[in-house]
Amino acid sequence: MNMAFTAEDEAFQQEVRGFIAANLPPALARREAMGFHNDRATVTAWQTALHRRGWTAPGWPVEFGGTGWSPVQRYIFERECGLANVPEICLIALSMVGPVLCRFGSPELRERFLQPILRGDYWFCQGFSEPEAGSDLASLRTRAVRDGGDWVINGQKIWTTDAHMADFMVCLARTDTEVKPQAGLSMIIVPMDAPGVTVRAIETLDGDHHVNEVFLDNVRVPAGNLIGEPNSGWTQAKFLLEHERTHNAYAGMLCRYVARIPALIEVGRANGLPEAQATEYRRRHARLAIDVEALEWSVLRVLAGQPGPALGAAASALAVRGAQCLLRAADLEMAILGPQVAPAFRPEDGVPMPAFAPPAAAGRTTQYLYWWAATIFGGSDEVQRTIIWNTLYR
Amino acid sequence: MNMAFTAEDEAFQQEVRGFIAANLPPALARREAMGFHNDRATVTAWQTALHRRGWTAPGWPVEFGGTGWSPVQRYIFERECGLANVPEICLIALSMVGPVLCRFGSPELRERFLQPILRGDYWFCQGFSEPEAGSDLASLRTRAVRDGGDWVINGQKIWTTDAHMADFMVCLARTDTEVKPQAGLSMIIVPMDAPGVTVRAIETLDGDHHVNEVFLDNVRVPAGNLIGEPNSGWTQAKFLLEHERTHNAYAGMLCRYVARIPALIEVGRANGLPEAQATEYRRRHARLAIDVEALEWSVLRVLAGQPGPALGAAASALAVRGAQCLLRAADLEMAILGPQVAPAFRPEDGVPMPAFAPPAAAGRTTQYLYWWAATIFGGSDEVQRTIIWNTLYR
Amino acid sequence: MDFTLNSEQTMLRDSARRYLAQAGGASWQGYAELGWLGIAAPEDAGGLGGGMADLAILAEELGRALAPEPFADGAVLATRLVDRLVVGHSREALLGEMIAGTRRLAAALYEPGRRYELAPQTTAVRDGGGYRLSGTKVLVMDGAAADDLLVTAALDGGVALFLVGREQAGVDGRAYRTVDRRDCADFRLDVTVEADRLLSGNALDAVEDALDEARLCLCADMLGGMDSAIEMTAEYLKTRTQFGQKLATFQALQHSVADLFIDADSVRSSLLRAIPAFGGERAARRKAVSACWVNTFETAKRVTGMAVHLHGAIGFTTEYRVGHYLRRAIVSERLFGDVEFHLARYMEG
Amino acid sequence: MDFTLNSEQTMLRDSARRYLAQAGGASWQGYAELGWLGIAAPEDAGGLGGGMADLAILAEELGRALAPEPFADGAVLATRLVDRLVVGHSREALLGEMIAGTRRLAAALYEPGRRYELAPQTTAVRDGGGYRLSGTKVLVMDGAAADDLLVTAALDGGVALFLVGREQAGVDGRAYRTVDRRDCADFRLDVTVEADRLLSGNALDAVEDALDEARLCLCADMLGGMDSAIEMTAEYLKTRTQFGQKLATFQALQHSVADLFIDADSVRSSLLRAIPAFGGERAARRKAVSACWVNTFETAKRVTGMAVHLHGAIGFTTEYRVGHYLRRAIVSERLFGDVEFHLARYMEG
Repeated sequence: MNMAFTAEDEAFQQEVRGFIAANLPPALARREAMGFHNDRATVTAWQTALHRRGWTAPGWPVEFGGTGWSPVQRYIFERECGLANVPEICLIALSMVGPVLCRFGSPELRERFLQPILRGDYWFCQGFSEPEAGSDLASLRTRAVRDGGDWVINGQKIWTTDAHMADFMVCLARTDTEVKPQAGLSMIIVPMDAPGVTVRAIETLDGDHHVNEVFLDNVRVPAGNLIGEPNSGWTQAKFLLEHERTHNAYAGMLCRYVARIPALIEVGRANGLPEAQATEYRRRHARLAIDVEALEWSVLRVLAGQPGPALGAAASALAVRGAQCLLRAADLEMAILGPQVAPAFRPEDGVPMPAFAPPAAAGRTTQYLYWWAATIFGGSDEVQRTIIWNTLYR
Repeated sequence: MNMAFTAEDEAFQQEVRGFIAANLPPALARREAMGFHNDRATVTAWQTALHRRGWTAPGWPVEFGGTGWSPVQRYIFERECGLANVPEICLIALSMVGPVLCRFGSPELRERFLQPILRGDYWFCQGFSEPEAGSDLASLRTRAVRDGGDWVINGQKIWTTDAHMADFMVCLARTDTEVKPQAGLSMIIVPMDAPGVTVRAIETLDGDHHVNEVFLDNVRVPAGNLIGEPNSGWTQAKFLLEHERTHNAYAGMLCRYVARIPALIEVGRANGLPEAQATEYRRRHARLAIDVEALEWSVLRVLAGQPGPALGAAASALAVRGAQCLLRAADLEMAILGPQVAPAFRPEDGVPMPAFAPPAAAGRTTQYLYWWAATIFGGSDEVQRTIIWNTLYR
Repeated sequence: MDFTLNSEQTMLRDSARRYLAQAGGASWQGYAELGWLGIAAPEDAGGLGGGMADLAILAEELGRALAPEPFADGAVLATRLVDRLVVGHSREALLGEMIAGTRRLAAALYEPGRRYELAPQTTAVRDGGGYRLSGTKVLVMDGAAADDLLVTAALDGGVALFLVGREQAGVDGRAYRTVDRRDCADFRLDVTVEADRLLSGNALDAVEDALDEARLCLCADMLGGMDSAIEMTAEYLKTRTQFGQKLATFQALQHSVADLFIDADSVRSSLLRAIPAFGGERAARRKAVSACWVNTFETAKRVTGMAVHLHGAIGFTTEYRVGHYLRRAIVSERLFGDVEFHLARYMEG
Repeated sequence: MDFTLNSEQTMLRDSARRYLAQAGGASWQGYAELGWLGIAAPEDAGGLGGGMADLAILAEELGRALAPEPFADGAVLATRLVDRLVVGHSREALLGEMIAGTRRLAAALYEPGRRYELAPQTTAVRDGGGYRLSGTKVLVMDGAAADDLLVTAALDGGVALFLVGREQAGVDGRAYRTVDRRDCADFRLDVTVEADRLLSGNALDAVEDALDEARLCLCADMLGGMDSAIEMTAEYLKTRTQFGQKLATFQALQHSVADLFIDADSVRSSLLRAIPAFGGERAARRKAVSACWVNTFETAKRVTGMAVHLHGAIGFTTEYRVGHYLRRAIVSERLFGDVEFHLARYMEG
């Protein structure tokens, strides 16, 4: 056992920190710190810098443009990005579609998509969920029927993150209805500007636009857009969902919260927070910090593949605890700022900022609301608990 | 709506308080305050005083010796008993068997048992649970077979509270095996000194002796000991279990905790508890007090039969919250006293008291351990949640 | 002790529930027509003279219906302040207009950087025959729609309450919305008012008393919201299929819903315990209100959040109703003192 | 970073688990024969020179097995104190006897009414060629079975550590048992010791360092206990039938068990995070140990308590094993500082 960071790890941490400081546009970091999600245009400069450095895709094999980092280095990178308010760049393209193409895609598909994804030219959305199939992919109804050299796709997707700014959807569709439900699925790349694709925005509780409904009405795509063999979509989808098994722990984001809350308590003190309450909030912060440190080490254990309880169970535990910690952190921030978090802050949509709220107040409430969604991302807490029971105890 | 105590209620409260002050032996109260359960001999003086005053059986119909109190008066009595460290007298005889006999018993059974129960001459234990049937009474295996003028009983009971000091068991036994499981049960009074009755003590985590195994080996009792009609035991058992539906909220006990914790914090302060920790414990005490006040009002609502959510669901909610509050209260007391609660205190069994522990420390840990059992008494929390779902939402 | 609604209360509850179920939110004028603006006003001024129980019954229904108009602030807090502090013949006229919905008043109590402190930094100084008020007021619910503001200001070492026209020169308002889309405003005040606009030179107790009534209304509002969110959740689980089964057949989900009931039922008890405290002495009432606030808002966030969670993705959309209860909970908690504020107040009492 | 046990560690874990599964608790002499009393002792004195990881691996197995002998206190705390503070030729002899199990030492650090304060009120004054010690020590784990006590006392403004024979005149012991039936004692001291019994005049840092190792051993002990309690619970649910179904088929119970795993897994991470801190600077180590303590003991009570609960009535009996983990948890939490003590220490760091 050697569970400490090595000197090389620490040098790498300094390198990452220096790179971010030199390349991350301050306006982008400010907006990210408030918790407002960044759209595609605003993150381009950052993705370009990352791509120049070769750091866009830590999860890809080196030969396709991956970084070749050790698990610890990958974690250090995530943590530093969290601490420095680095916004996410297209997660679905880089962390899901890319690895699937590297593993299952034809040379043509790789040739056509991987470099543009790395550069940030192609954004993807993920067409899995449907109105009648949330966590339960076996019930998908979207059909793709072969017609000459094309697939013709009909169906409806929902909760499609970033569909309104994506170039392509990786669409899970039923290509064989004669076999058992899991066996007849395929993954097909659909250009979002193809005729028959309609995107409808869904507003979420945080007042923002992240997710969409996508209607596919006789959408015709070339046969070569199907990834790998027909009817192997189930395997690919499982690979994709498991590829970033520690993502749902939100460790980087949690480190950000833990790091900034002490200063926020001082902001609160300057705005009338009584000392006795500040003491209570410092206590809650310490308790949160302890749990987040444990969570970080859990992430490292999963990344390092520590033997012991099955990895799948540990990853599920991470997802549940990550969401709990996020809600505690965001709730604590709201509590510290008190009445100052009641206003709806949307600096860009014309609602004026209230006179009395410090800049730190913007986005605190909406981010709290958003984290309730973390309790279902990537499988609800209930699904995770069932996985744990089935893996370890059944 | 009139949800305040009336002047009459307040006068009654004073009356109860005065009665307890005048009649409760101080040694008994001290022992009860420590959380050590009192055995039969030690509570006799108190029961005699209660009986003299006519207050032994608040839950019985007046014509059989009940008090005729309003629901609020019954609650006031429970609360004052809790606050004044009044020990429980035989709950099973007074709160369960008595009401069942009043409702279902023959004139002969009433004549024979009710007065001795009121006087404290007859203690009962409840022979329901069996090794293969805990919450699930339909699976009971103990058989009673008619043989001339007797019932002959064979079987095994477990978790039988106070069997070692009871005069009688109210035994649920199968008298008909041809019908569906619930329909073939009867309730039969079994003298504990009958040949074939064997009691084996079970030690519980608090180090005390509350519960027993009881073996029934060809135990012969007269046919008249069967309560009501043969094979009506299921109805009687349900009546009995529901009769004291607010008992599992432990409101009186919780009021006791809330009332005494501030002084315990001062004991802690005198024994090295840092002020910052004391502040945190005061905060926890306040939070507990708020929940206990709510619980008290919930008890009053159930006792008064307030329309609204079905009473059964509200009673189940009470049982769950009562156990949660007890554990919080007892945990808080342990935290306040810190290292002083580590020793096993059994003043009577020869283990000397440690030099350093204040008298208030005795029993704090064992009582905490005991309250974990409150999470299963009268149906586990899980059973209660299922009742709530089925009652209100299914 | 009797927890049964009397016949007027039953009628109030049923008619409100029926009306709100049809009308959705209802407008201020709608409130006036239904008599709800007069419920907190005394009978001698044409009101209904409702007690705390009546206010809570209506507030619970408004919460259930997610009614956007400010009942606790507008119809209770402002009305009670006017009732208690305005003297002379203008009192009945003012209350009459408020009850009719033709004149709206908003209480401007809080100031920047002071959280829930009621001792104002806004000052009032004598100026000719009147007073000059200077200061900033924030988080004035419904401030932009109000005709007049009830403004606290420091005067001669006491806390004075003034009635200030919102459109008067020197009243500089800035309207915005809260996270749950209620209307709100901040005000810079540098304004001279006539002498008769001073309602009281020593208004602090009256403000605290009226606030406590408004606070309990917000607790009742949340209780209605929680009950509705739980019912919606149970219904949703019965309609939604996953993995070939109705969600409602999963025991873990059943138990989660049962836990929400257990929590919300405790809030109902806190509320029913606080209502009779309004008939008793002030210290006990404050304690009971703060206890109710702490229990309500700690619970409300968890219950409404879990209701959202149990709905899955659809719960997070603004098109669907359940998430609005969560938004309302986290904003309401901050309107008249938050959980820690009230826990401290409870412990002082 | 590598979380894999090396081959010695794997052997240590497997052999300990196997031995304890057969032998149940094992005696102090058994510990000695297995080499466990030497694991914390340096190699130059005949010990194994084990690091924090090795100690934790063994402690976890002892916790799993509910071993009653005081490993964290006796084999770790006392050994480390002697290793660090005893100088000269007596050091090796003393350590040798401790490793062999022929001489047992118990640390007497705490005093009545002082909770976890390490600055002693027990005094040492020079008395002829030696020292006179006066004071009271409490909660001395294994005190009655020890040959010698390691006693802290105030001397010349510093914290001195003395080696005091338990049977010496003037050492008045009172043995008792803790709630989880471990042996414990209090001591009134009014005793003169020879000069060479003063091990250090400035022992506070050494005591804190050794305590931190013992603390982490107790955390590991609890982790082993939690893991075992969870496994027992899952197994029990699979065997027990209620309402015509195996308990293990009830989803609510499955999810409860999963929650216990989630909680205990977090404790494992806290432990694995604290172990390498023993290679770094003192302040960071203290923080990491206190973090682990807080997480461990808040979690242990809930996890072992829920394991008892999920067993139903049988879980509450002393005949059955699972409840003993709960008893051990609530006693262990109080041996070297409780949750609030360590949370405060974490926040100071």
